Amino acid sequence: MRREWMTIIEHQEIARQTYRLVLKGEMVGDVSEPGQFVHIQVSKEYYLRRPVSISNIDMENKTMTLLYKVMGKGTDAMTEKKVAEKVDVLGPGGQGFPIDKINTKKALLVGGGIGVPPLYYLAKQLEKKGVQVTSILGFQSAEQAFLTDEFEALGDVYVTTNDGTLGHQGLVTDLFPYVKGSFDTYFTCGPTVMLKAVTSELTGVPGYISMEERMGCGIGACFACVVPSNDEKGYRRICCDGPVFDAKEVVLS
Amino acid sequence: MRREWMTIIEHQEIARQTYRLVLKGEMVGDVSEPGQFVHIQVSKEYYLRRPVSISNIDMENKTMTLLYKVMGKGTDAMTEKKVAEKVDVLGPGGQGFPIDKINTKKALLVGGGIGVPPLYYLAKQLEKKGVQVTSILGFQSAEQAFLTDEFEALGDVYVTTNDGTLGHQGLVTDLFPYVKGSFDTYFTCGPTVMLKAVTSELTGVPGYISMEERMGCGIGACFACVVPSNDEKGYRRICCDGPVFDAKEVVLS
Amino acid sequence: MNLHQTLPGLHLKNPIMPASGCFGFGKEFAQFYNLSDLGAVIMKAATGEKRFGNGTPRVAETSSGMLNAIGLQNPGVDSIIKNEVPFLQEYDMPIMANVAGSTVEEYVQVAEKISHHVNALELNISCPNVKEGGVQFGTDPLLAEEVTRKVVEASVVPVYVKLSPNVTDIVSMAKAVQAGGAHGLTMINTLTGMRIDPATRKPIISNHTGGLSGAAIKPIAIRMIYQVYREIDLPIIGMGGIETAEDVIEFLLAGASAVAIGSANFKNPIICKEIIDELPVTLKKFGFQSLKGAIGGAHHETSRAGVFRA
Amino acid sequence: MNLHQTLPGLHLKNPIMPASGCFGFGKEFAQFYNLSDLGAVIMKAATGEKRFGNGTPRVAETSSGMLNAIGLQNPGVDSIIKNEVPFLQEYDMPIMANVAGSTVEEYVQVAEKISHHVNALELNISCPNVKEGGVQFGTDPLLAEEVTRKVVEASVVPVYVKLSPNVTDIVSMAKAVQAGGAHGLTMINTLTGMRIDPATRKPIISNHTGGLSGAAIKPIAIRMIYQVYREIDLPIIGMGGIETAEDVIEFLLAGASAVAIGSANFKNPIICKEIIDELPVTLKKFGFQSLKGAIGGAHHETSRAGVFRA
Ligand SMILES: Cc1cc2nc3c(=O)[nH]c(=O)nc-3n(C[C@H](O)[C@H](O)[C@H](O)COP(=O)(O)OP(=O)(O)OC[C@H]3O[C@@H](n4cnc5c(N)ncnc54)[C@H](O)[C@@H]3O)c2cc1C
Ligand SMILES: Cc1cc2nc3c(=O)[nH]c(=O)nc-3n(C[C@H](O)[C@H](O)[C@H](O)COP(=O)(O)OP(=O)(O)OC[C@H]3O[C@@H](n4cnc5c(N)ncnc54)[C@H](O)[C@@H]3O)c2cc1C
Ligand SMILES: Cc1cc2nc3c(=O)[nH]c(=O)nc-3n(C[C@H](O)[C@H](O)[C@H](O)COP(=O)(O)O)c2cc1C
Ligand SMILES: Cc1cc2nc3c(=O)[nH]c(=O)nc-3n(C[C@H](O)[C@H](O)[C@H](O)COP(=O)(O)O)c2cc1C
Ligand code: FES
Ligand code: FES
Repeated sequence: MRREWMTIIEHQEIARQTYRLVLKGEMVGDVSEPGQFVHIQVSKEYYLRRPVSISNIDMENKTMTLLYKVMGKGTDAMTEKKVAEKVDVLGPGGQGFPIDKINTKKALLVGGGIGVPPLYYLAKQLEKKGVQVTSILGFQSAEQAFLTDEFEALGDVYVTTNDGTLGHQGLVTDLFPYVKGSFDTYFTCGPTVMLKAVTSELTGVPGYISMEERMGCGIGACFACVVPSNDEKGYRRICCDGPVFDAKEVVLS
Repeated sequence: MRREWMTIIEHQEIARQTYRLVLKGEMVGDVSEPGQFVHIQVSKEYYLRRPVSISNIDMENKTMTLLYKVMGKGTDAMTEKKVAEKVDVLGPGGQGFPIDKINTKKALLVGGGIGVPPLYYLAKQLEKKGVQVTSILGFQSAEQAFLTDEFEALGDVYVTTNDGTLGHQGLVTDLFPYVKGSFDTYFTCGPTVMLKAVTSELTGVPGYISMEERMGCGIGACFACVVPSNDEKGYRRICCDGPVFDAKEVVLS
Repeated sequence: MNLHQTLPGLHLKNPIMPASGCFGFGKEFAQFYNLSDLGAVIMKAATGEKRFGNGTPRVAETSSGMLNAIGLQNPGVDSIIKNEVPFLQEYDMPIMANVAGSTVEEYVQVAEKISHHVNALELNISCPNVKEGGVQFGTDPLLAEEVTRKVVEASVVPVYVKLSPNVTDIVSMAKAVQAGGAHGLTMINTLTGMRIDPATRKPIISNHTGGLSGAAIKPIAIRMIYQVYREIDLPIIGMGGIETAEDVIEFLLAGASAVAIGSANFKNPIICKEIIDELPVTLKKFGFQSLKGAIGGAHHETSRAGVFRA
Repeated sequence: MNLHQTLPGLHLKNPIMPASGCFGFGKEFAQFYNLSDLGAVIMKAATGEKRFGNGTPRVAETSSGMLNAIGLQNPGVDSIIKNEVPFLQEYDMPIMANVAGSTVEEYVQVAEKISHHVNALELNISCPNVKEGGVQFGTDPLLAEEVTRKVVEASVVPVYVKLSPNVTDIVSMAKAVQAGGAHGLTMINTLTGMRIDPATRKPIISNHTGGLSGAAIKPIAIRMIYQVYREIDLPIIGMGGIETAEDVIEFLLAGASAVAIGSANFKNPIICKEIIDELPVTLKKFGFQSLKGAIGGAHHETSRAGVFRA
């Protein structure tokens, strides 16, 4: 992990209140797995860093793509950063989806809202390994949807929206009947309520979930970001033991 | 007085760690006297505003010129502002040199360091009124000197530096013998120790001094910026009763 | 949205007022907006005689805040009644007088005189910047109760006691002044702090210590108001670091019935007016039907509805 | 410049160390720089048994600071001795153990065990984030004196007591722990604060209140160290909002003999190392000939020379 002032190569709104930020720097070479994140200092005005998942990597050009949604003051201030400015980034952090350690032939990816970005780099890496990828992407509405075309290029894609303005109206789990049999492992990222729904419907299937929690250090030292675990140790730190966990490892609350 | 986001028209270093900042806005029309100041919010990172004297006014183009020296964190951060950016300015504040209320034919201006800027607009206004202007400008060294040419254009100028790299080596008061008889009123701005030296050497001559103190509100409400006065009231507020005072009005400590 | 709020002695058209010492006696701010737009005005502290206050520098900047040690400079209660109150009375909003002193007798004397000219008193037992009196009344429950009782007796209008945050147990201080007969609380005053200049090697503030205010102290104010609201049934006027309408809602949720804005007036002299204008919009944005629906809301975790108080 | 400093139990090559709870047990930071560069390390709190700590969220952002309510999560003293201390012992710097507990007995038990493996103890009687124990020892002088005395008796290394700023009178707390036999003081721990989210209408931190740290509290830390240095002859390790070498000098001038850096490690994991590198340059810039020349300098207004302590 390193702290680096990375250069903004691209920065634009790609959906309502959702931005693509492309950063260039040496840190890109350190990224080992899809699902890792970076910890961004927006400005001196915001005391804590903001964790954002890595959505794509271009090793050759040393760039990483982040997709973020404006959720509060820090992400709102981030939108004002301009191309060529530098940003204080700490990363890459945490354990991603362990695609090199597991044996999957057919993967189901389930993403909700701003949980979709890390699944994109995952989908790309899986496809590269010859894994068949099926994705279910859930958004609030059509104007908040993004990356659907990019996922299409990598496999079957099912889209749901809360209001029905794109794809199926309803929840990502509504579509599980349609994808039955098309996967041996699932990978999911999104709001905790979605993670709970997904894991409880897919018990029995090996699965990996990416979690969120408010962070202090982002490197494993402060114990701000813990989640209870199903073992004697009793906890995992999301920033360094996660954010990706085996679905059976942690207790969702 | 108003609060306005003024636009930076020009911003450059004119002497060592000393910058000229030209701001455009409606506030310019409110300036009534030389010696008034503006109160600048450098950024959200700095809680208090910074008082800076108005060094020149261009009523036609609605611009005001400020000259400031980097003295700490706020003025240092100010140097990073770029042309076309906007700055949060409160002003114009305070009472300036009361040139319309007094009768002077020959004026002596004594400025020390970053006390020189407000005297420039004063010199211009005096000259316009047909007053003969003699100036003594003191700096630490040649590389920290500024505005000397501009003062030359308005009358006799004597320069002193602490290290003798420009003009006379020594203090502004060293030059008083040379200007004897060439003034009926004096106007001075600079560090308190200089103000004390000047006023105590020129007792008997009508004089006006411009003072500095740390400010809270900058508009007269908080009583942060008081100076003891020689009357029953017992004090003056520098931000609104001053910064310019009759030399006999206040007690320098 | 109806922002009206009625507290002892105060009919507020909205819950926003400038905090004592940060607004002088209003004149300077009257050039920026119509003071009648304010919920109320809290005047700068009044003492029995005129006071010059502390030496300068009296303020210092800190991260997200400032220190001040003005030292209660004011022209004295008689002069305030004669020269300052009439100006404020021309506007259509209630006036609170901030009452200070070095002895119980002085507090009583000031309260007696000025209470005839204002709508409520704010009893300042929490100024950390004067040698005698002031803060020790605000850190010792017995003294606090006594001075409150005497001032309540002397005053013809309701008395709000301004609590100091420089205490181990804010609830016991609030209980003490309640026992003394306080009609309400204002909280918090500043936290005692210091800055030292590495260049001069001395405290920046001439008085050495000063009171810390501004956004830096907001979490402490919120915590104290939350604690006091749970235990004591008195209306609270909250303050400490308010800069936005969202901040106001945070104070309301913690249990404040109205709020005061202090140092933020120095950053932006129009801040009170701006927040008054934004408050209905921001309340609506967060789903509140009324001002009162927000008050104490953080204490009722299972329901989305706030409780009413005062 | 010689940055060496000797304090009870601690031979510091420089006066900079990470503060307890902000550096874990060092492992995470070892990837950024060589821990041997540090003056010392203060470990995360140890309790008698393993503790899971509070629910999440455990942190919240504030203006120039943060709230935390970790709740002393730790693997328990035995596990720390077995699994964490050996890693730190591989580096060339003294180790302080932060000792916490819910009862005097637990404090004593932890101190007894861990003092055999470290250079000094930091007795944490000031954690505001646990229900039992912790902060009440740090706000009541009699309890503070008692637990200090028992821990000093039980420990084979010097004991520094960590003071809570949530008190009316910091000097009397310092006197109490001095009477209990403390060898030094560390100050300050966090101030109890709260943030409420207008969207959820609840306190952001699951524990409701949390400890406020960061630049926001620096003026309070400086004030308290300044007050304690005048009255009590014990070395002080200062902390609270340090982010730069200039901040360190401010703490030294107030009376700290060394300093600890807490939450700033989260903004910049290399901060301790950077400040160690900058400190000699910054001391020189402000005309100090030595580290010790700065300590307590603000108390000697007429002379430019500091006094030596420890
Ligand atoms: C491992 C991880 C990966 C993430 N990846 C992405 C991503 O790719 N794209 C994206 O848009 N968002 C992502 N998030 C969520 C993102 O971190 C928050 O939306 C963001 O921190 C909100 O900051 P703010 O300043 O807008 O909100 P504020 O409410 O102003 O933030 C205040 C504080 O709360 C923290 N906070 C608020 N919401 C969250 C949250 N959901 N998770 C963690 N901390 C939070 C902030 O970091 C900050 O410290 C991720 C979170 C985690 C933990
Ligand atoms: C009426 C008036 C007019 C001034 N005009 C000019 C000018 O034209 N050009 C110029 O370069 N400087 C001028 N100054 C001084 C200028 O305000 C300070 O140099 C500046 O505020 C320092 O800010 P800083 O952030 O660099 O220092 P910091 O030390 O970081 O400032 C910390 C705090 O102290 C205050 N402060 C520090 N020094 C002074 C000072 N000398 N006077 C008042 N407040 C101070 C700052 O405003 C700030 O609130 C003037 C001051 C006053 C009172
Ligand atoms: C410059 C200044 C002067 C103050 N004077 C007084 C005063 O005279 N009486 C008083 O009760 N409080 C006084 N206060 C405290 C404020 O009224 C308020 O309680 C405190 O500043 C916290 O609010 P804020 O963070 O919004 O400033 C003063 C504060 C400042 C900054
Ligand atoms: C996340 C976090 C955890 C902390 N844990 C402890 C602890 O276990 N024991 C302790 O004595 N202090 C603890 N503290 C307090 C710090 O050691 C320090 O006293 C305080 O944060 C002030 O310093 P700072 O402003 O540099 O952070 C903790 C602080 C933070 C922010
Ligand atoms: S954020 Fe500090 S341990 Fe995870
Ligand atoms: S700065 Fe507030 S009265 Fe002058």
